[in-house]
Amino acid sequence: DNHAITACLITKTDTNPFFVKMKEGATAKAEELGMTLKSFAGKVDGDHETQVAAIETCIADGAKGILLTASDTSSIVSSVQQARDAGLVVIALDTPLSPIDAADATFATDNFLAGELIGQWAAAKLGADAANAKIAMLDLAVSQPTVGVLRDQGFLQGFGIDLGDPNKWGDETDARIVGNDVTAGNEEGGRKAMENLLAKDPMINVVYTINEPAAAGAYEALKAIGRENDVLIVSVDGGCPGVANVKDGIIGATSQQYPLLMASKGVEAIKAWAENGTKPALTPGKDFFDTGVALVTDQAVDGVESISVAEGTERCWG
Amino acid sequence: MEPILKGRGLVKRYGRVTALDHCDFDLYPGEILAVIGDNGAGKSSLIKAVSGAVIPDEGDVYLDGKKVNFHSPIDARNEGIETVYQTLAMSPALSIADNMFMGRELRKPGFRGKFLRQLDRPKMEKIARDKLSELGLMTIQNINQAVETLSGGQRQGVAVARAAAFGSKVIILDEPTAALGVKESRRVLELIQDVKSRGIPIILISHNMPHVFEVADRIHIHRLGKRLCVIKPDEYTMSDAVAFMTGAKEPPTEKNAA
Amino acid sequence: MEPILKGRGLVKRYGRVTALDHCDFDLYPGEILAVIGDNGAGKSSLIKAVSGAVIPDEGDVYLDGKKVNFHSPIDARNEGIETVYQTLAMSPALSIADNMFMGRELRKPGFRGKFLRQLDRPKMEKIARDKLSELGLMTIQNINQAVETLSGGQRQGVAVARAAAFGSKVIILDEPTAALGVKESRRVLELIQDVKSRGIPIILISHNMPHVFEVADRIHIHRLGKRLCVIKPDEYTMSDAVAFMTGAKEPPTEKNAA
Amino acid sequence: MSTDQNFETGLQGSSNKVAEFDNHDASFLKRFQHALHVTPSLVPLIVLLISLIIFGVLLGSKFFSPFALTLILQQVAIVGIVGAAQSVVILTAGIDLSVGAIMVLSSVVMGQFTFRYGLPPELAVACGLACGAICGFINGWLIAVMKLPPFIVTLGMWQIILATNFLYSANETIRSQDIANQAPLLQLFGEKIKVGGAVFTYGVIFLVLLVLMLAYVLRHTAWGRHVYAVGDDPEAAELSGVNVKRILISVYMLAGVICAFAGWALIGRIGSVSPTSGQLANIESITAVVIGGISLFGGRGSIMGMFFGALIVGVFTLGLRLLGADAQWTFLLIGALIIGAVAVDQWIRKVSV
Amino acid sequence: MSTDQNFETGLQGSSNKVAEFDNHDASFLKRFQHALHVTPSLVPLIVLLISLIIFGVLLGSKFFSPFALTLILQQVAIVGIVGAAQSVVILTAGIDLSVGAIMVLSSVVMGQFTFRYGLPPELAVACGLACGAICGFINGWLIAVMKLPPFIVTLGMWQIILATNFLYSANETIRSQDIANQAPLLQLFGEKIKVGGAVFTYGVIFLVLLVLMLAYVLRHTAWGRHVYAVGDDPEAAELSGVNVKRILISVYMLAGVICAFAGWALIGRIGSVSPTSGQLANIESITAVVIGGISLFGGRGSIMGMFFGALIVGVFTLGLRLLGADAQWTFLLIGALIIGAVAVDQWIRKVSV
Ligand SMILES: Nc1ncnc2c1ncn2[C@@H]1O[C@H](COP(=O)(O)OP(=O)(O)OP(=O)(O)O)[C@@H](O)[C@H]1O
Ligand SMILES: Nc1ncnc2c1ncn2[C@@H]1O[C@H](COP(=O)(O)OP(=O)(O)OP(=O)(O)O)[C@@H](O)[C@H]1O
Ligand SMILES: [Mg+2]
Ligand SMILES: [Mg+2]
Repeated sequence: DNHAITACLITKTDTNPFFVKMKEGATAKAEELGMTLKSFAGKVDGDHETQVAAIETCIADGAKGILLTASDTSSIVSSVQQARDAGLVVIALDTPLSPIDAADATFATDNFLAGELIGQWAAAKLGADAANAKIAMLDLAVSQPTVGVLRDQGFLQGFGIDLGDPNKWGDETDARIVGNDVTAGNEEGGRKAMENLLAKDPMINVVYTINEPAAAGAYEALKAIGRENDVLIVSVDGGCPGVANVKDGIIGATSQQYPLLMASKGVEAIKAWAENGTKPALTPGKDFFDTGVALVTDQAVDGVESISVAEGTERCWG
Repeated sequence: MEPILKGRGLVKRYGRVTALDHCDFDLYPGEILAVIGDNGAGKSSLIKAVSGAVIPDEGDVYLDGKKVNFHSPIDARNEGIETVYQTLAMSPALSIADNMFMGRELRKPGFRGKFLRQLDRPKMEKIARDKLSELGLMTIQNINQAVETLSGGQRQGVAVARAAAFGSKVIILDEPTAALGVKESRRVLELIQDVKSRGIPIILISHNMPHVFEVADRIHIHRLGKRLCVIKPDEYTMSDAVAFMTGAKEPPTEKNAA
Repeated sequence: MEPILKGRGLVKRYGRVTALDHCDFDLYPGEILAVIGDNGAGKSSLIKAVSGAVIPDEGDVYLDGKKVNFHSPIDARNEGIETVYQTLAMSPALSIADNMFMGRELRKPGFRGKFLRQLDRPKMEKIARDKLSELGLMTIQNINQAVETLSGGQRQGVAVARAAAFGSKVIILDEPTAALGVKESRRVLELIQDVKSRGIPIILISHNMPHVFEVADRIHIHRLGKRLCVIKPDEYTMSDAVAFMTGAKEPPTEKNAA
Repeated sequence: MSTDQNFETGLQGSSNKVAEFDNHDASFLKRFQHALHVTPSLVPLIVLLISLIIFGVLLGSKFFSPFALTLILQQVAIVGIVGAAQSVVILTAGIDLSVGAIMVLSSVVMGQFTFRYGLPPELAVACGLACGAICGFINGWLIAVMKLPPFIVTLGMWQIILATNFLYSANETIRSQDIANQAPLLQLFGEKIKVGGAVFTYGVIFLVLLVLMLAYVLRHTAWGRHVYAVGDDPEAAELSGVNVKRILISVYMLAGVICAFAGWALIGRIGSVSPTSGQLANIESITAVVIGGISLFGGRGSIMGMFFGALIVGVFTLGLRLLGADAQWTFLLIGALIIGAVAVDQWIRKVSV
Repeated sequence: MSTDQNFETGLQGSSNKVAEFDNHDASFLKRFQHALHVTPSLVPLIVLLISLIIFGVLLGSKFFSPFALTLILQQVAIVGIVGAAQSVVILTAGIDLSVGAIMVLSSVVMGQFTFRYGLPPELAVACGLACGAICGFINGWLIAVMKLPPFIVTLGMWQIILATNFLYSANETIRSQDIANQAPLLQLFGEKIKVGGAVFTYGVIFLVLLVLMLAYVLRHTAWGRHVYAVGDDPEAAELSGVNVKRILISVYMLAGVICAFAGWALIGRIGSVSPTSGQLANIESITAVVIGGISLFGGRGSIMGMFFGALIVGVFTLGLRLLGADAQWTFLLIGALIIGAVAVDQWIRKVSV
């Protein structure tokens, strides 16, 4: 029976469109290759206990391999080891584990790089005004899950702001940062956080957002006070609604990632492992397989590589 | 004569405890029937079974000769059976007036009542105050007081006033004077006579023998979950009644003596 | 003689309602003091104030001539004052034995009691059953029944049995026979006499005049939140007492007549 | 009259007057205390005013501007509407953990019925409201008829509705621009009325009207009194003639419909239809209810209190952010201030008895 | 004896026997019903066994293996321990929303005290346990002495403790390898005992012992009886001589300490110390408690019931996953099964009265 090979996909949540698409991609690929795919997810971002339970379930289920986007990159390591000991191949998707070689392979985008690109873009776009920019940072959650920290710190690095401790956000002292607030990564939170920061300083002109839904919410708040046209919103993800928002000028630029690619590569790798025990190759020069990140904007700036909205729309994922 | 309210072979068990053990029961039109018995004999269980508050495990209840199946006290109330339960059944946080009119609130006349469904508070409060005055419950200082702030006796007074005001076919009183003072008890007894004179039959559960012998037309003696016998107060003495109900004496043989 | 329990100028207000209005109170050693009064006169409030269940707004309580400040009923209990409240104060979901020994549980002897702190259930159950039998509460079928499944009267019996078993200095009974049957009431009265013969004074609140006049040494008549007068049962008739307490007659002028 | 009763002759001529005592309540303070006692929602109102004043003093015009103050109203609009649903449920001694899920599912239904099936927006909105009513009915039926505990029923329904929401919507967001172009009705509650610097959205106005209406219904109709009676003691309510089942089902259905309105208002607020919204609506609505002085054990409290409770949280959140507390510290201080607000509430109540 | 009482002469010779009725309870079914009635925790046990059997039939040896069955135990260990704390609190008619936060903070304290300040692990663990006790004490003090509602107190404390946790830990995860090298004591509860295919961690064993001990204490000591009395009716308990304040404070402190143990066990389970753990502990522990038949209104239920409740959820979760339901379908079905389990429970109870 072809469906004898079972693979597991464990994502951080299954409510974020990013992971939904990743799952769709994996399911489609598994179908194509005649494998069985079982998917699991944490209930909220940062919920790694559910991920531990999911790994255990996969072992009990006799799966051949696990695709994992870890909520806590170091906590999960001992469970991953348990799975590998049981003969499963474990591939980290999107987020590398720490240490990175705790997984058999990593297919990822660099979240820090994604942040850095939009930071550089925003700085270049402002030009000389970047020195007196007023920046709003719309982050994910007070628990500071890694992905949020990486994107946030990447943005600041790209913008040219001293990071303080690169493992946490909110400890920067640069006066250009008006404040950090949390959005839960959705529109509602985005709007509320933006309103709070606007009440603090109505002259904010750069808005970093953790993802595109938060950016859409922030835009609503700006629109409500009539400042939607003089504020630069940048974001990360590259989902189809997000890219459409870039096209409509709601978001200035977004860093696009490729979850479908990660997922299909991952499924192929598990099949290879199950059939002849080969492990996937890495991108030359890196300790992981880079599925890439691209800056999507129609307002390209010098010194930051970007793709057009048209191209971004072609490659968007949901 | 046909009983207005009749129970046959009523059984109610609570786990291992048998509260009603094939109990029969008859209430005739226009009479005051007293129910007496030891604590735990099953008197409250009996009246709960005939008023819809518990559904008996076995046995039937007949109203006006027709078998009835009460699924809730509301069914019984709709048939005109009004009950004062021993636990009084009031909402502690609501006011006296709210409690008296619970489930039968009065609405304002005209538009406000019909479309806004607004309650006619002044009217309900006035009626409530009148009913309480009839019972001589003068120590209630504020008709909008929450019931939980009333003294035990005051609370009982409110419950009795409610039943007397609204009962149209049968009124059941489970120890209505237990917590009442001398003056208030007297008023309740007068009220009972009064209700009877309006032609409405009453079931009165009480441990107060003088009261029972004063007002009852017939006395149902309850023992160990069933009807032991029914006596007339003028044919037996109080001390006989006490002897029957506590098992000190054998009851008269013809069970339905009276 | 010095009163064993004394209250002076006690005031308790509930919002707009004045339950105690500068009330005085005296209980002498070895006596049975009855407290009578209309519903809502403030009798329960009075005994709550002297037993620590409510803290009076003004006024002082003296025990054995010394001023005491009870902050909770536990303080009063530790001084040997045991009270049956009108609301009975029982935990409905717990068993009869658990309720009787609440706060003074017996532990197994030896290691299991000392280190594992294990309760001595068989002993507590035996004592509980004995105490209830003394009161003639024979209809209780199962000593491990939850209190919520008892009939109203059975519940009251349990509360009275608890107070009688543990009171060492003063026993306060707030309407202990309100829900009791004839037999059970008689047992409670006997029990009261019994406790008195052990030298323990008793405060008895009751609306039952025959009972009051039968057992009381002195009668404290309460009206509108204060002590109206104190009478001796052999100097006045029941009808006088009722007239005083309802305001039909002026009380004897020397307030501390008795 | 039997001889046993002869002591009752003493009753002749007994007083028939209502008991009266000196009225100690003359002073202003006493009258104030009494007012607090009979109108419990005054207490959260006072806490609200005090916190407004404190933040006003600390922050000056930044906070005391019509803009900032109406911003608070906008920010609490959704929580307030959901809180109104939650209040009615909690008054019956229940709890509704599914409010947030019902809200989101209803908004998704409104959006998807318009965009996926091409229904006219009016009809799609009606379907969304019906969806809320159905969810509420299921809750109510399980609680009233099957006699299951509300906590468990709504916990289960929360998971069921939320999962349905994700499965049905396939996690797709409908963008604000598309809605504005094709079905502006969905964004109705986002419309604004400006009065000077003050900005009132239709959502805010809806919230205020809803609270006023519910306050009226709960206080002045038989249904409202029955809700309190059921929350107080359902057995006593049943025995004294309340149709407890009918009341419970109607309460949960009403809550469902109000949540659906909240879903509609949510579209107005965030512009788009997003299946990931509303994850905090449960805890926030319950917080508002409890800070507002409604007892979780049912039967006590008023809906106005909930409204003030929601505003207290809104004021604290915005005020702290403006004072410069960072997100984590704000989180911490709001925790402390929740406890503080309720402590003040308890204290005022105690003084006022 | 006064003449008024002469009717009491009728008492002479009255029966002194205890009331007796025919014993209808002879049949097996009746005796079974009676057993259910007096031992309420049998009901969740039965639901548990039934669900085990159903999944066993559907999944065969994949599910009915010692490995899978003990895996369920491991997966519910943390929830079970926290649920034990939650049970004791809920028995007093309270609720503790801060259990998850206390658990995480305690584990962070254990980790950071070892690694940041270099304390010996024994001492760091003791500090972690003390941290739990302190958090519990604050909860208890606010509830018992300040008389604030438990829901609000622990909601506020939840936010405070969680924010403290994030601020203090600076979001640093302490890696499993480091702990294994330098302070293996922290991972104690992760140690395994293998019996055939069955794997028991020390955490699982601790859970079982904890539940047995609490069951004993609640049933057979005065303190345990007082906990029930306080939950039943705190006023009556106070009037009948229970020191309600002392009981409440001790209950919340005990809950805090148990949560700290859960934090220790958590390190054993996930290997590392991660400040983002435990976000679902509240809702999961409450679910276990309520499925286990403990009333949220206090005073009724047993800790064994909670244990079975936690296992029921564990069995459903693993069983559904193995059946191939994806995450959202699993949530949906677990939602339905939560309601179903409680419905069965109610039904059995009704039959058994
Ligand atoms: N809900 C219940 N659950 C279990 N047992 C009950 C329940 N209600 C009553 N019983 C039992 O049924 C028996 C009869 O109770 P019932 O209340 O009918 O007595 P009663 O005659 O009204 O007594 P009283 O004069 O004291 O009110 C008692 O033994 C009581 O313990
Ligand atoms: N907790 C309370 N809150 C408000 N008012 C109260 C409270 N307790 C008692 N009262 C009021 O105080 C007055 C005295 O009540 P109390 O219970 O002391 O009367 P009582 O003499 O014991 O009456 P009864 O004979 O009916 O038991 C009553 O008017 C009552 O309404
Ligand atoms: Mg009775
Ligand atoms: Mg009283």
